Formats: sequence, C-alpha cells, structure tokens
Amino acid sequence: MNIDTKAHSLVELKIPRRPEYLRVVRLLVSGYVSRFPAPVDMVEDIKVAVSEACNCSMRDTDPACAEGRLDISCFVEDDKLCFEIRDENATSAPDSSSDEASLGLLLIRTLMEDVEVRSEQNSGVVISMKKTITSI
Amino acid sequence: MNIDTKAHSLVELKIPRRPEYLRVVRLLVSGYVSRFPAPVDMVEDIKVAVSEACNCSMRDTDPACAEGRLDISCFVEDDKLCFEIRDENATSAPDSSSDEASLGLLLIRTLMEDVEVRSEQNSGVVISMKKTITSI
Amino acid sequence: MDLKLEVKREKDYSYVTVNGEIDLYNAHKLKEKIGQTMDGMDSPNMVLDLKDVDYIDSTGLGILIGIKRRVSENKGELALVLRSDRIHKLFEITGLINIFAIARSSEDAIARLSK
Amino acid sequence: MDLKLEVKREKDYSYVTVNGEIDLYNAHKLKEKIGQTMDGMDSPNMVLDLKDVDYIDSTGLGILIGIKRRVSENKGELALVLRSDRIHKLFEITGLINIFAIARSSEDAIARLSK
Ligand SMILES: Nc1ncnc2c1ncn2[C@@H]1O[C@H](COP(=O)(O)OP(=O)(O)O)[C@@H](O)[C@H]1O
Ligand SMILES: Nc1ncnc2c1ncn2[C@@H]1O[C@H](COP(=O)(O)OP(=O)(O)O)[C@@H](O)[C@H]1O
Repeated sequence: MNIDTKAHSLVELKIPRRPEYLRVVRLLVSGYVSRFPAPVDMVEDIKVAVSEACNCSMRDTDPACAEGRLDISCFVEDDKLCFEIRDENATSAPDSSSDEASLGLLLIRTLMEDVEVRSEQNSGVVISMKKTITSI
Repeated sequence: MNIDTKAHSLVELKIPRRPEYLRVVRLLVSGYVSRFPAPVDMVEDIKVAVSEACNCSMRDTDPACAEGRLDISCFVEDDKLCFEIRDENATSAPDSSSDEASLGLLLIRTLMEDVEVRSEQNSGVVISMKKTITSI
Repeated sequence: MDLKLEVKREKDYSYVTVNGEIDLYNAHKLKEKIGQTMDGMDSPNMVLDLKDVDYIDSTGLGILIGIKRRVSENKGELALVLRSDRIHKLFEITGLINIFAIARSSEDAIARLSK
Repeated sequence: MDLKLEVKREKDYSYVTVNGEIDLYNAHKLKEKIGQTMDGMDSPNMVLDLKDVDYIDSTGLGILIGIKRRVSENKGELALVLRSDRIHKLFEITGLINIFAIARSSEDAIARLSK
C-alpha cells in the first residue's frame, strides 16, 4: 500500500468518553496501523500510546464532563503515522499527580515521537503523537 | 453492560471511501457489537451487512466521487443495535444491476432488520439497518 | 489474514487453495490469479478450496460465479470445499448453494469431479 | 478476553492467576478481587501470575503497585509471573522492573517467595 497524504489516509473515530469504549479504540488503531503493513511491535506500541491518551481524559471523573465525547484521528503525514486524541470538554492539560496518570504519560512519551499536549481555545485539549513508519 | 440510550452509545467512524479501509470498518463493528456481549453469530451477521453497505458506495467508481468519505454510525435505540452508513457524495441509491451489487443488497436485507436506503437532500445517501439485541 | 493463493496442477484437475479474507479490496487479485491458472490448465476441472477463507463478501461471491461460468464454457467441472458454517450461511442466503457443487473435504470435492 | 481471576490458597502463599486485558475499564475489578483474597489469606505471600494477560495499561500497573504496597505492609512477599515480551517492555519503560520480583515460570516465582 502506498504511503499516502493526510486527506487520503484520514480515519476519524468519535466515541463516548467512557472506558467501555477503550477496547474499540484499540481494535481500530491496530487495524489502521497493521494495514501499512507495520511490524507487530509498532502496532502494539501505538495501541498502548493511543489507549493511554484516552485514559488521560477518561480518568478525569469530573461529573460535569462525564457525558463528553472523545475524537481520535489517525492519518499519515510525510513518513509518519499521526494520532490526535481530542477531548472537547477538557479545560486543562491532563493531571499527572497520580501513579497511574504519570505512568500513562511516561508510556506515551517513550513509545511515540513528537508528543504534544495542547489546550485549544473552545475546542478542548488535544494530545498529538507520531511514529515513523518502518515497514516489515 | 447496560443497554443504553443513543447518546451514551453513539460511535462514529469516518473513513476515506476506499476499499482498503473495509477491514478497519469490520474490526470496529465487531468490537462494538461484541461489547454487549452479543452471540458470535450476531457479530458476524452485522459485520457482513455493514461491510456490504460500504461496498455499495465503494463499488461505484465514478471518478468524481473517488475522493469522498464514508460515515459509519453505530448506536443503540430501544432494544436494537442501529447502523447508518452515509455516503455524502452519492446522489442516487446504490446501483443493483451487477451480480455483486444485488448479492450485497440481498445479504443486507436478509441479515438485518428495518433496512432503509434514503437519499437525503444535500447529505447524500444513507443505508440504515437495525438488529434486535439478543444477549448470550 | 491477507489473501493467499496456492495452485497444484494434477492430471485431471487443478487444486486451488485460498486463504484469508476475500472482499472488494482484494477480490480482483483472486480473479486475476485464477484467470492465469485457467489459461495454463491441462484439464478444465477445478477444485477451489475455501476452507481457510475467514470472510467472503458479495464481490468474492460474484467472482466465484464468474469462475464457475468460465469453467463451464471450457466444458469443465468446478467443486468447492467449504467448511465454515458462516460462509455456508452466505451461500444459503444467496441461493448459490444450488449453483455450486459443495463438499466438506478435499477428497469429497475431487470425487465429485470425477463423476 | 475479558478479565478472569482464579485464586488458589496454599499453606505458604496464595497463587492468583489473571487472564485477559487489564485496563481502565476493568482494573477496579482486579483491585477488589485481590483485596478480598488478601483479607482471607493465611500467609501474606502472593504469586500473581500474569502470563495470560494480553494487555495491561497504566491503571493496571498502578494497581500492581498498590498490591505490592499492601503485601509489604502485611510483611509478605509478592512475585509476578510474566512471559510476554510486550508486557515486559512496559515494566522496563516504567522502571517497575526494579520494584517487582519477576519470574518467567510459576516454579521460579514460588521459589523466590520462600527465599
Ligand atoms: N481485505 C483487506 N482489507 C483491508 N486491508 C487489507 C485486506 N487484505 C489485506 N489488507 C492489508 O493490506 C496490506 C497489504 O496487504 P497485501 O495482501 O500484501 O496487499 P497489497 O498487495 O495491496 O500490498 C496488509 O497490511 C494487510 O493487512
Ligand atoms: N477491557 C475492556 N474494554 C472494553 N470492553 C470490555 C473490556 N473487557 C470486557 N469488555 C466487554 O464488556 C463486556 C462485558 O464483559 P465482562 O467482563 O463480563 O464485564 P461486566 O462485568 O462489565 O459485564 C464483554 O462483552 C466484553 O467484551
């Protein structure tokens, strides 16, 4: 399969901001990445990192946000697979005070490249991350 | 897991309108349905039907639409799992003149309930289908 | 799970084993490869072994219909090996069960050809 | 792939086998069940067999840290059985490899307790 432009490769998933949808996210991401085709270890690294990015906003149990939605975008840019996890209801960067939260962020930063956490006015918080494509 | 309202259960996937994304659709749909938890045969029926609904618009090779996107929505309403496949670029109902296309529509109509094909002004063609949830 | 194809040529038939998923994405590959196989066949008879096919869609079914047609034009016989209940169900719904000679094992399928 | 837990109580330790995926969705179940197990234990020692765990996230790792803490408070020893390279990698990245006694087999893990 050709490595493609963003428009040709963009897959977007919107889910309720609830942990029972984590497995669906992981299935989608594995399917997306293995298509390139990518080595199993790369598929697994990305699965862990995207799932942890979802955890960041699902762990926050502020009841006012419990009904929110999470947007996960996957696309290709240059020779990188890019992932953005957007929580429209979040107003601040993920809290990293608990063991779990800091382990989660550590996993994301170690497994992925170009990790960024951005608060965007009126559109919540985005965690973005990339991974250079290494074909099998 | 509780059988839930539409807002609580809505999962939306947007993909390029290209056959290399069919497998990602099937993975997502299997993950979504097996969560309820549903019997394996029900998971498989829905996987086939949703994949065929995508085929309907991916098969149409009008080059003007080759860049389009497909929206797949999954949600729960009453005791039914509901699926909508929307092709925003389509202007007419799926063609059923070839062997393949008519087999595809036959599979959808046999495996699912309340199958509808609607042309919506300015928002393309939607294939919607439901399946009564039978838990294992 | 990608589509894989293996062809064995026997004196009285070709034995084609297909593996993986057959859908709109890759069904054209199946069509091409089987077309090439038929061009080089000594005998017009064919067994198409689908017991390791996990998934088949309408495009794949359509291609099987085309293969059946070509084999018949060449005065050959075609037998399918099917084992999965799921795929059998799709053949029932579409009525293809009445068009194809379907066996549950290779031996059965080969036996059906030589009748 | 749902989370499954099995507990065997021996005289000198409890042997807890976990199966499936441990994530934010179900990690609280693991925590509760292990809590209950510890309440009824004769010996404070525990083997936690994770060799059939396919996936673990930061929530699961956090819960392992909590279990380790409780076992230590009770003056017990905890040993983990890990076999998957993937899960080992997560223990390496997070430095947890230095905190836990990790074995590749049940026998090894049990041997580590009795030292
Ligand atoms: N039916 C399918 N639908 C979607 N993706 C597929 C399908 N079959 C294979 N793939 C994916 O496409 C990639 C390339 O597969 P391959 O069979 O080698 O096809 P190609 O000849 O197009 O490179 C693989 O990563 C595989 O996972
Ligand atoms: N980690 C997970 N993430 C998402 N869904 C899960 C997870 N574990 C189990 N499920 C799904 O939730 C459903 C119920 O699983 P189960 O383990 O019986 O949990 P519960 O006690 O919540 O009913 C199953 O269909 C299963 O596929």
